[in-house]
Amino acid sequence: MNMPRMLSAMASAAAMLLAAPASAQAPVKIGFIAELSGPQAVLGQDQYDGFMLLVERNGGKLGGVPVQVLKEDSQLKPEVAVQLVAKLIEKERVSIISGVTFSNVMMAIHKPVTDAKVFLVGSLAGPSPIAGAQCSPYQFITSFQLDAAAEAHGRYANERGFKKVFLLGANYQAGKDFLGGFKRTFKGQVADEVYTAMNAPDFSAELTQVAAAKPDAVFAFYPGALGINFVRQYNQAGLMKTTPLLTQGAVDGSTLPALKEAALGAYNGAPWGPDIDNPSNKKFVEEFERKYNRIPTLFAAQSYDAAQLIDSALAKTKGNVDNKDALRAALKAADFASVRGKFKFANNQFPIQDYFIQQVATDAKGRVNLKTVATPLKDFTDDYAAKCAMK
Amino acid sequence: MSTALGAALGVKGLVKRFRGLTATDHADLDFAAGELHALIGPNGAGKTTLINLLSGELQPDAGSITYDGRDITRRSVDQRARSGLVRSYQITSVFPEFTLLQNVMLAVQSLAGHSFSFMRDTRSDPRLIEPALAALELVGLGAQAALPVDTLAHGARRQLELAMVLALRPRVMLLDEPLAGMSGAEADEMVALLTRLKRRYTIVLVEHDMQAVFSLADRLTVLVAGRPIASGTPEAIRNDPRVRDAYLGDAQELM
Amino acid sequence: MRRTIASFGPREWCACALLSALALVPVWAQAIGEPYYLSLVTRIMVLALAAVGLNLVLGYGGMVSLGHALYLGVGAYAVGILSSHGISSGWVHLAAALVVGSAVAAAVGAVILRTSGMAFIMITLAFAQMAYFVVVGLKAYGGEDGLQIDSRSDFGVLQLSSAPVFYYVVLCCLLAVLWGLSRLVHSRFGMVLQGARINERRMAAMGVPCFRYRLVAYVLSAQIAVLSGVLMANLTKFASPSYMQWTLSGELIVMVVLGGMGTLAGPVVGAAVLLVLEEILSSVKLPLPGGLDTVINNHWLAVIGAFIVVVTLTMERGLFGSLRSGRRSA
Amino acid sequence: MSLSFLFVQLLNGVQFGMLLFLLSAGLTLVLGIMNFVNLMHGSLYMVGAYAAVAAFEKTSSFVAAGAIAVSATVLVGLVVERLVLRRLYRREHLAQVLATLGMIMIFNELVRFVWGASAQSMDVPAAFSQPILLLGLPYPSYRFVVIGVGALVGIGLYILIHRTRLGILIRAAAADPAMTANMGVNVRLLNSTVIGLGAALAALAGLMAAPLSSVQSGMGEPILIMTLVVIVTGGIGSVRGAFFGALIVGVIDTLGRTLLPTLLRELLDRSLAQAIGPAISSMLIYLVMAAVLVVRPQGLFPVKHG
Repeated sequence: MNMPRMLSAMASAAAMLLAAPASAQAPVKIGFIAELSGPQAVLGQDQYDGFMLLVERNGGKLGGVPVQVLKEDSQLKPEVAVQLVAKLIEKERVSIISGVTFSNVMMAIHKPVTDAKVFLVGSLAGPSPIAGAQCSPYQFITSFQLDAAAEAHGRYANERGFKKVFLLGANYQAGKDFLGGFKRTFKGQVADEVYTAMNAPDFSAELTQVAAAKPDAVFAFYPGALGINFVRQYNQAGLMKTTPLLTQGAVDGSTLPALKEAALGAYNGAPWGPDIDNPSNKKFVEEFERKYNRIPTLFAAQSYDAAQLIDSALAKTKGNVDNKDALRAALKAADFASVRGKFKFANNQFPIQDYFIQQVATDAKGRVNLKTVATPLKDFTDDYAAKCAMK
Repeated sequence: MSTALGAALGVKGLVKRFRGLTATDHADLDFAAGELHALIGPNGAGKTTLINLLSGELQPDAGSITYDGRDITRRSVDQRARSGLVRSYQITSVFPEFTLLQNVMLAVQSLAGHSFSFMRDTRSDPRLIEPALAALELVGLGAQAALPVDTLAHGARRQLELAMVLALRPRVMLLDEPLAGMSGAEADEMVALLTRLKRRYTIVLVEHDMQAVFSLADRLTVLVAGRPIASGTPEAIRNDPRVRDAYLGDAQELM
Repeated sequence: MRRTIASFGPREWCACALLSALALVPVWAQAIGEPYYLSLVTRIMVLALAAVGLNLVLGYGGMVSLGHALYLGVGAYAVGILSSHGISSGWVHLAAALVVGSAVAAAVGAVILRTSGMAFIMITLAFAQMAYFVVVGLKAYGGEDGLQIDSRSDFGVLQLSSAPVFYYVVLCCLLAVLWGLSRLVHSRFGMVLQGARINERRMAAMGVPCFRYRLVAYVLSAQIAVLSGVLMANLTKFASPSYMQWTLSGELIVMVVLGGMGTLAGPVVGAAVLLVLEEILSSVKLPLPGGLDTVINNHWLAVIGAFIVVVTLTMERGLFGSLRSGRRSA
Repeated sequence: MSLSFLFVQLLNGVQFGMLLFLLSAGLTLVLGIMNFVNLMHGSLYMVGAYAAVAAFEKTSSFVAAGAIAVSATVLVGLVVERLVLRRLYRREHLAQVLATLGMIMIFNELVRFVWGASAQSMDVPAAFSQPILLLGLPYPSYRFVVIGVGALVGIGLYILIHRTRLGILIRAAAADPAMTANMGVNVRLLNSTVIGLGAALAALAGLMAAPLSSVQSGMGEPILIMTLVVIVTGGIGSVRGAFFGALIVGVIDTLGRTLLPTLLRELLDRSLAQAIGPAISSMLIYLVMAAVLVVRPQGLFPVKHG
């Protein structure tokens, strides 16, 4: 490839950038930011599939008006995410941005998006700062604040009468928040509290500590790949049989396909499960499995709800996105049939919802799946809502 | 910066071993100020090792080196070079990506003490260019100053090598086979040049071209297995039986 | 041969075209009503600045640092931490960043410059990783989640909050650094630095202690990276540990080598090509048949990878370096 | 903290070290003999792991999976060598870094394209699925397999390098590549062999790691960094260095992770210890490497040159 050709290639590329339509009034533009490349792509893909399930069912419409969903890959790089947000807002002139996978990306884009009076309908990341002091009227989070799930675990541990629990977590903010949440509600004694480095491939050292401590149960926060490694090695160490494993992120729809039988018996906390019994959820799970032939994950469900939320709001405003107050009121009303059954927004515009404890078991179809075993938190509002100035 | 004038150099009981083999074996030598002193000896006699010890690129296992009356045994290469004890290399060692002028300018620059000048363009700095050109003229490369080194013939590179040494205003020059791989004509030029330079510097010369050595040297020292076996005027060395023995078959080469 | 005749070859034309294009971006973005391109090009220039800094040690000094993101991070967190304590003055931010950055660079450099080759690459990486873990541990400043910055540094009359102003500030920084470098390369210091790369043994034989010159060069290039970090924090109004990740150090190396190391504008070209390509492949719907466009949109990293491989194999001196220069590099 | 606990932790360290050794041994030869910075070694490890998973699903035999994975990865390695790497041997290190970095990106996306984004995994061979009781602590028996394989490879490489003709060549080349080339050795063949050997070892590492950790795109990079740490710590080009380097890094990392936080908790107050403990322990191996390099820039077991 010689230089002139190189240059001409660049030129045409630049031309292509220009070619992108600057103004298209007709459809409502929705930006969808998620991790779509690299190891984390599995999460982002789930979010996108869940969201698009509704959009495509309605023939590219939400609330009866055509929508154009612009998918962007944040690459787990905050600086890139900020760039993409700038593009979506300044270039594409979107009025709603949804998705957002990781909390560091959420923290980076939260201010620019809400400052621009663009609605941020997050369907996964829910870091504590934006649930509390930094909350914004333009944020609507359809997922949950991590601590809530942790507190559900704590309550459940009490219900089960565990006296001594060993805590493990990945060494970053979410990990610390999460173990903190557990300790708030758990009444028993904490055997030990261990934080492990991010992307630690091997947990043998920690698992030996667990075995030595002989706790009644283990509570661990390991998202994604970390979770897979942890649960496998937990099982191989023979601990799954002797010591109940309460986890967050480690055994959910995204990791079970990789874990399979290795995860049987482990517990997970979430505001949604595939077996929750309501018509909306039945429809969602069935359609999702038919369309993508895999079990929908929590992330897919929350994104599906995000789509439903936008759908309901646009229906109320007749597709008018320019009257921000009207649209905000419509979103705040959350007038849709959530896959979780009931769904309301708290003052910090995180959901008020039930939190379930699910155990990994083989379902009717003989697949390794999540089975709801308890509901330790009912109509629960996360603790950070109090710190949020909004009414 | 003392103006270039020879300084005395001497070694006492110098020893250097490489994995058992002794390259320099209790060498005692004196290089008088202003003399051209040649080191000869069969291959592997440890001539280059001695040069490396003198220049500081090797540290001796025992013994001492005195230069201009001071003990410099533990001085680093660059310290010795700054004090005027400068070497050239057997295998040409220059900066191929630069022009001849730049090569020599780099040498001139290192005389100026430090080079922490960040903005002034060296390409228009007479304080660098003039001495550099002078050195190039001296070795007869003035015309090629602007050419990049990699366009240069081998002989010319050897001359450049010498120009860089001269540009450092040395008091003692350690020349490691300056004639190596030169054509007859080139060699003659170089010999003529060295003859011109004699007296103005102390020169320690390692060279295989015996004709050149015997025509140039004020004194010779014969190294065998790292030990100086004889030292004296060309005449004395010629007639020294030990030297004949040492050189055996090479006897003819001596004549 | 006192002065070299500055005749123009493809290389010079390309450089000038690039610079004048950069100068016109805001006007053009205004004209077509696409302020977004302004922030895109701003980001390109900020990273290009860091790459130019790296080029000083990498291209001219021959020191392969796989840890320059460290200094980007120092710059970013200087802004982040100070603003989080209510200190908004840009001059304070800049001063603090440069002081801390230089101190760190001097200390680190004093250690790492004792090694060379592979060991040098790894030890630079090691220090960057350590710094990364330190920042991730800073719970008070957001830890892994990073640190929001309320408003851009306050430089008095220079209203960084205005995108075009910020753009031109970044552009001026880039041009200033490039100009400085163009002087430095031919200065005595520059000659010694390059001499040390080409033939360290001979430099020593001529009485030049290479270590201290390398150290100064390392600190200088770190300061440039720090500056770029300060700008990055202002651009994104965010300071994140990911600015310190080894992957970013790697990307900087890619930019330098891709564009052509040891050439003035090479890193800028490298950064521009890499980031524009990334932008196009990852999100622009290319007119391709058979769903190939979506495949590329999803797997654009592979295309970039292939591009890097091809350029490395076919252009020994990088995109910009391969252009014939009109000037005898004297 | 009981002695048995310490012993088991030590064992964990050794086990982790062995995994690192499998990767380092191959790469250190490539670095030392061919003076070639092959960053895509981690990608070969990933390819090996994916191949193992796929083969295990078909054959459900660990050994068969291993054989297939190794041969498949060696094939991939040789093809890449033929198409790309070979053109880089004469280039400076940076070109090699750049090109192999590009290859990493290609391979990461390739596996994502073929196997999808979600992580894969395979089960521990049935025979080793049950933990055994070790000094009163349950210990996964599979980890003994890892240690065993690592030890075997170590011995095998020792014999290969010190008892065979190829070994003589390898040692010669490691000490002085240019010289060996002049001695009329078929360097091109030697290079392919070394790359192939490296690929085989990487695949073996991938196989052993597959049951322990999630097999997914990008799994090669973190471990690659650790591998490089091992290599420079041990001394580039020295298999002995790779072996001891791997053990040192493995043990230090493991003990650091378990003992350091506990230790800090004794010294500092709990919350502070929890804040800095993990940070320091994740830094530990880098600190060690930096320290080693400052004292001995050639690493702990430098290859004798000349």
